[in-house]
Amino acid sequence: MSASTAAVSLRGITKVFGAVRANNDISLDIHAGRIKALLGENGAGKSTLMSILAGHYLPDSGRILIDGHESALRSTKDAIRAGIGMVYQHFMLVEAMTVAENVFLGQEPGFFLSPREMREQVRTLAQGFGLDIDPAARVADLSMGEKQRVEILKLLQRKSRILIFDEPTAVLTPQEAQQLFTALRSMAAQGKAIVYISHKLGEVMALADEIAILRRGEVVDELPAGDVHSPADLARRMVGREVLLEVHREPMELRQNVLRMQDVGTETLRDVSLSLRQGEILAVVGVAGNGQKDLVEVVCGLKEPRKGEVNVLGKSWQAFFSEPAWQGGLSYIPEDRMGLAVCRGMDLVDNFLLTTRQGYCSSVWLQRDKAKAVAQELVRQFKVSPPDVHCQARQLSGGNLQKMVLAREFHRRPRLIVAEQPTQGLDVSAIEEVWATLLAAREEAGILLVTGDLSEALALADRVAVMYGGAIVDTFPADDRQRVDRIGQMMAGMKPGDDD
Amino acid sequence: EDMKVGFVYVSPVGDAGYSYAHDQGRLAVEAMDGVTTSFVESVAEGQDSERVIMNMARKGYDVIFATSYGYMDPMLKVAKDFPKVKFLHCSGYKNAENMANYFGRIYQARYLTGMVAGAMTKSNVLGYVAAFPIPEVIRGINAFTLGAQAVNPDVQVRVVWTKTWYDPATEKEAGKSLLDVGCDVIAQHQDSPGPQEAAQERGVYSVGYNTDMSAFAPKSHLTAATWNWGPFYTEMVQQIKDGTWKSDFYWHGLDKGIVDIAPFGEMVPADVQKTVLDKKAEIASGAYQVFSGPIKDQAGVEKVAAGTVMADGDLLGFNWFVQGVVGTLE
Amino acid sequence: MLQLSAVRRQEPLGWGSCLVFLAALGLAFVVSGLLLAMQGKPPASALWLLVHSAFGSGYALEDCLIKAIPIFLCSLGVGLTFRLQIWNIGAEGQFALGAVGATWAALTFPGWPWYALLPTMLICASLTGSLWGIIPAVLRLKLKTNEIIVTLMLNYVGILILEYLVYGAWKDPGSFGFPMTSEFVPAAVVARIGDTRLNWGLLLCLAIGVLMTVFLRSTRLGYELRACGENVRAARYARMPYSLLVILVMGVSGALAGWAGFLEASATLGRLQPSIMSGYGYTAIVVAWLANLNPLIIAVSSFLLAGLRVGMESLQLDLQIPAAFGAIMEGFILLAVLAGGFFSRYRLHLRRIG
Amino acid sequence: MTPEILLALLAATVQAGTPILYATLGEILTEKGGILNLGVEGMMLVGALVGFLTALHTGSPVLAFVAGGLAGACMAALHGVVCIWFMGNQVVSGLALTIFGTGLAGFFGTPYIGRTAPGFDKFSLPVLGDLPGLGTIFFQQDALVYLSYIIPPLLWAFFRYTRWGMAVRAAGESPAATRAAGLNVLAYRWAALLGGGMLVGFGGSYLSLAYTHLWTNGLTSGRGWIAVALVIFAFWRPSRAMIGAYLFGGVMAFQLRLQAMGTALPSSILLMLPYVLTIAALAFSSWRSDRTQAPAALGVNMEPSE
Ligand SMILES: Nc1ncnc2c1ncn2[C@@H]1O[C@H](COP(=O)(O)OP(=O)(O)OP(=O)(O)O)[C@@H](O)[C@H]1O
Ligand SMILES: Nc1ncnc2c1ncn2[C@@H]1O[C@H](COP(=O)(O)OP(=O)(O)OP(=O)(O)O)[C@@H](O)[C@H]1O
Ligand SMILES: [Mg+2]
Ligand SMILES: [Mg+2]
Repeated sequence: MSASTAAVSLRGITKVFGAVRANNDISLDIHAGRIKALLGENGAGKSTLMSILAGHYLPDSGRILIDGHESALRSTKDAIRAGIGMVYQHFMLVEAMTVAENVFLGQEPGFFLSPREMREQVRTLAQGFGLDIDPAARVADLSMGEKQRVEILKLLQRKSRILIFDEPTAVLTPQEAQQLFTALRSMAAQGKAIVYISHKLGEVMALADEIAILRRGEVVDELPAGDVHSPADLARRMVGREVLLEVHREPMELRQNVLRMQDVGTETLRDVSLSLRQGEILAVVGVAGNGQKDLVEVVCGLKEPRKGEVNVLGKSWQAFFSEPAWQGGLSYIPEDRMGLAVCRGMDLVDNFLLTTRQGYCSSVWLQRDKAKAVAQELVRQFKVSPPDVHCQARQLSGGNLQKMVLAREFHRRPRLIVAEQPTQGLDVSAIEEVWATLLAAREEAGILLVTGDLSEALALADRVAVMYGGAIVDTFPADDRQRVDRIGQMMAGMKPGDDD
Repeated sequence: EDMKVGFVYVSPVGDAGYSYAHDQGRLAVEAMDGVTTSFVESVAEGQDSERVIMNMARKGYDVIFATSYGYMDPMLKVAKDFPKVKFLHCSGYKNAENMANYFGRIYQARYLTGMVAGAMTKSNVLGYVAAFPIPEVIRGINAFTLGAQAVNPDVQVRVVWTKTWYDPATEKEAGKSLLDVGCDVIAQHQDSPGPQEAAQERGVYSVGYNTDMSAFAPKSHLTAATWNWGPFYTEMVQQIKDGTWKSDFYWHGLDKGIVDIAPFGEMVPADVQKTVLDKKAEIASGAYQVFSGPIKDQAGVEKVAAGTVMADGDLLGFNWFVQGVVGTLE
Repeated sequence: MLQLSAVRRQEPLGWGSCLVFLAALGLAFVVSGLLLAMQGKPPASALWLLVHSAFGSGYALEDCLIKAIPIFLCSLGVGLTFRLQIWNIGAEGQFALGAVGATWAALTFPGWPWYALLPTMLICASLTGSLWGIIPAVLRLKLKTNEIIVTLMLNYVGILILEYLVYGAWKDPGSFGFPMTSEFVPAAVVARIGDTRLNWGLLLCLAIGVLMTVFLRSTRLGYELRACGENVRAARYARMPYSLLVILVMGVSGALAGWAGFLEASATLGRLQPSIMSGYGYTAIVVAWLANLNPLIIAVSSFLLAGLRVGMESLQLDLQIPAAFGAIMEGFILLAVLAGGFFSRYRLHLRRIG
Repeated sequence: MTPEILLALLAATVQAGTPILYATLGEILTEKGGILNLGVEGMMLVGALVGFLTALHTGSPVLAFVAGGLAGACMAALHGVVCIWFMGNQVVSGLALTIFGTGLAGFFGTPYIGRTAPGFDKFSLPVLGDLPGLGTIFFQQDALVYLSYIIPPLLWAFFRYTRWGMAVRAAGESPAATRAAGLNVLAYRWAALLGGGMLVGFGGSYLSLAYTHLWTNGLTSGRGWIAVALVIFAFWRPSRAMIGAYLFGGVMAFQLRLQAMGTALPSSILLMLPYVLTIAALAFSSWRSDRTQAPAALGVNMEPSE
């Protein structure tokens, strides 16, 4: 560790949420010109700690020193004044406003605003750091990567000296992630202190100067990045046991066709054709916003295709979705777990019944007791914590919620599974479990895996389909090295045959 | 022990209108020796009124006045259960041993105000801002029209329904809408002076209702058809105290001073004033009946033959307009 | 430095929320008392009189029960739609249309025996009432039209339809031109229970209250309703019949308000007249929310608010307190209870910082 | 319909639309900040009463108008206490506010029914008032109508060209993002709510100070609700609010004139027109707009930070 005063020192920070000790007596130094990676399992307390630094939460106890001086960060405003800026896991942008307005929000130079001047300033700022963005665009119309650039511009505009990034690459494509890394390095070079939270160990090793590891609200390890030998080493330090980062994928015997799409079109989809058989995983990769949402909605019966033919489990789209069976049919594991897959205010039994209710009713009556017994069993099997079916969904952490959704969906013994970003935001050990579960599910089902994470696609999939602009650019086996290497280019819209 | 007299009103008493006029009568009763009064306002007709009247009877009120048509049946029911209590119902027709009906012939005053309006109009189009198409209002419009025609045969009365009893904004707007189509005198049958304001703003004439409304539109206010319940109420209570009261159907007008017209505005010429006052004396003495034939309806069909007079029963159920009224009944 | 902050409770407050409710009620009484004192009325004795004359005698209790019937029915329906996050404030208009439907049957089939006529009236009231509920539901589903505004505007329209009929086609020729239909034949009047003044509509309320509780607790559709109310997107994800539920709850809500209109017309008035409208539809919203949308508590709170209305009449009679005082109390109780809800969801937390 | 009647109708339209316009603008300001306040009807009533009483006792219409606005803001503050501080349901709180305001106005106002207070009278603006047609319609009105012409552009410019306007919009669109930007969301919500309440109060006092010079219980007779509907119709834009308010003022003024001209249509049917039109206008505008134009966080309370 350097001997110079840290840009920020956290001393004995403790934060308790109800019964959860999210941060317990944490002390940490952050230095100017360096990138510090913060690692830890889901719920380790990383986001909480950084939210405290950003003035979003108040610590229950502890001190924060900025440039060696004790400061009280009572609100976001205090933190911003102290030069601390944070890019949250879920972007904090006003979707209906323009890029320029978002950048200037809270930082307006005077009482009266000139939209044109604001746009010009943002344009100049963006060019200075090599960030490509249209200052007049509405944020709602931007891609995830662009939104992140807006967040970064906000920090730059405020001349923040300490920049915090909470899982910034979770929603980025590989190219966008690379651009981000370049920007981060150049910012560090300009003397800014950077804190970087991520679950992607490879990234952390490539980027960080120092690494701090949190477990159950405490710092368990702090070391220079150079001392880490491999992602596996890092994972072991994080979880406290050996973690297999490679999954062992046995090819399965392919059986009947569970999904066939022929020239399907919607407002965004253009002539999509694909097929999926029981026993295989087909990964659909691509930059978010290239038609994956429509594809998933069509397959899951939430959106009617305008043209083309969809055949699900041997039935036409109309026939299948007019009376879908609760068991032995289709399961959908959505990306937006909190918003789509559960009702936050209901308990786990009610949430279990959400998609399985057909199996637990006789005539008009609902058999809640029977459902409760099964839910209890599943909670134990999938190690959902807390293991209490009476707690509300909102009380579960992201990883546990995902386990709960998986438990429910696998209980339906599906023959077609649509899994959308199933491990987004999960830590390595949780990812390990989810991956294993998915692979085992091939036994009975065909799996359509929609993901933005290439490594996940390659680790799990038997075949890969690349989407761009609402169409499937190419589909190929996951072991076709040549085409796998070109995925990045295809995701950017290049035809498989094109040469660059 | 004081005699307790209760009043049930359909609208708030503060409205300077119908219930206000009754409440002025109540205050006259209150001033009597050995009598205390109380009232409940804004009582919905039907179930609520039955409960309110019954509560009064239970609480030992000796006399109960209910002042809206819809209180008739509920009051009749309660009257059966409380034979010792005296009930008086305004504007209905059913009575019992201990329940009387009463009302005022405001149409007589309306006729007189119509005469004033008919004499003062230049456009020969009069406007009438009307509340609800019920006999009480229709009777007033007809009497007003007949009065106007008596001095000015070419006159026409245009009617706008507001479906409100007291909504100054709407009623003023209704007044203005009549002015826009060429009316130059506005009469009204609501309790708010909204139409008076409209007339004053445009510099034309108006005829008020309920009380003397000249304070609201001194430059426009020709006269008004007014109520004065005090004498009647005190008489009734006195009779009950004396034990001389008996159930009856009391329908008085100019004769007993229950209705009257407000003092003329200074713009009303003396000869018009004289004609009107002469007519008033004629009506008060019973020499002239407002609804005496021949009377034609809007379509020109003769409804009341020459030489005959409409019966009180027909007047109570008046549901057609006389010739010269422009408007619908719905 | 000390700082007060709010922390979300992880566990529901349970009986503590009863206490919060009582405190809110107490606050409303204190504020009402202050208003009275400002007007020079004795606050304590006035409020005591209010409570006593509402619940202090057999007669009064009977009156409260009679008044609670329409409020309960409207509130039950409104509460059902609130559960689905559909903001139906159109019970007033649905009530009017229900009365119109029932009256149509009563006037059209005067010769039928009661066992045929009353059910027909009930069905007609359900049909017209639910029509008035389903229109905004369909507009919302098809055009995303805001149901708050549409139901509210339909209240005005519904009342005007009622007026149009009683001032026009249905006016009793024997009513001397007053706006009311002729009196219903005895077969069209819901009878009284024994020699009380209560009518058999009370039984209808009991039945429908129990039915509603069972429906919400133990049926699949009831569960789906709760889930849709919690999270519409999740409901769509789980293939729940959201549109059907919206139509259903609005239809049921309209029908229940329609029943209230039917009972008022048949049992308490014996005819249709404009004064049948006395704001039960709006009180129903207050009631539903005070009861936290729970059918059984709705029964209790409609009884209490009926009591407020009944008690207000004595306040007027004995103390000359204007009728508007009732609305002040109703509104303030609701405001206080809404604010009090905070304490059942959050815990105040005092901490030292710096 | 002769041109004179038409001009008179249009002038009456502007006047009838003005109270609705004030209220609609107030609700737009409030909702832009993310607070849904359905208590407009009750706030207008209280504003009307306080305006009237102030005029009656002080004799100063200007003071009365300001007082009416402040009364509206006080009522809005009640909504703020329930929804911003105690995080109560905004829909229900607004309804409660309407009931409460109606009661309050009736309770204190009943003794004043039937009395006249000084207020604003019409006067023709120099030059503008002499314009043919337009002059009659727009510039022979009272001072409060003239004031109402300048508020929509001011409001529009406020949202677009000022720091506070941008912050209010942000607070209504995304409280979390606004807080992360270091702004005090609740303060801006409070400001929008109180400012909006003031405009609503102005709308109410227009009724008792200029439209008539009288007070009665229920003076607003549903105008507050129409204002709430107009906000949706106007897509939360001040300029469209103007169109909407005049449209409704026009319908109200028109149905009475139709009767005065001697139509055979039953008055019950004519009286339904404004309400049916509201529904039709809402259905039409929600059908026409593809994405919802409402502030994204409208009606959503902000969780306290921990
Ligand atoms: N607002 C809150 N209320 C209650 N508990 C919370 C809240 N925020 C976080 N927690 C709990 O605090 C603990 C730490 O959460 P935190 O979000 O800091 O974890 P994390 O390390 O960022 O996890 P992840 O990798 O999933 O993002 C978790 O157990 C979480 O459930
Ligand atoms: N009351 C008014 N009187 C005159 N002009 C107005 C008025 N209100 C708005 N305008 C003008 O009308 C135009 C459109 O106004 P509007 O309120 O619809 O803005 P907007 O469409 O929301 O803005 P944006 O262009 O940002 O979407 C603006 O140029 C404004 O100056
Ligand atoms: Mg986190
Ligand atoms: Mg996370």
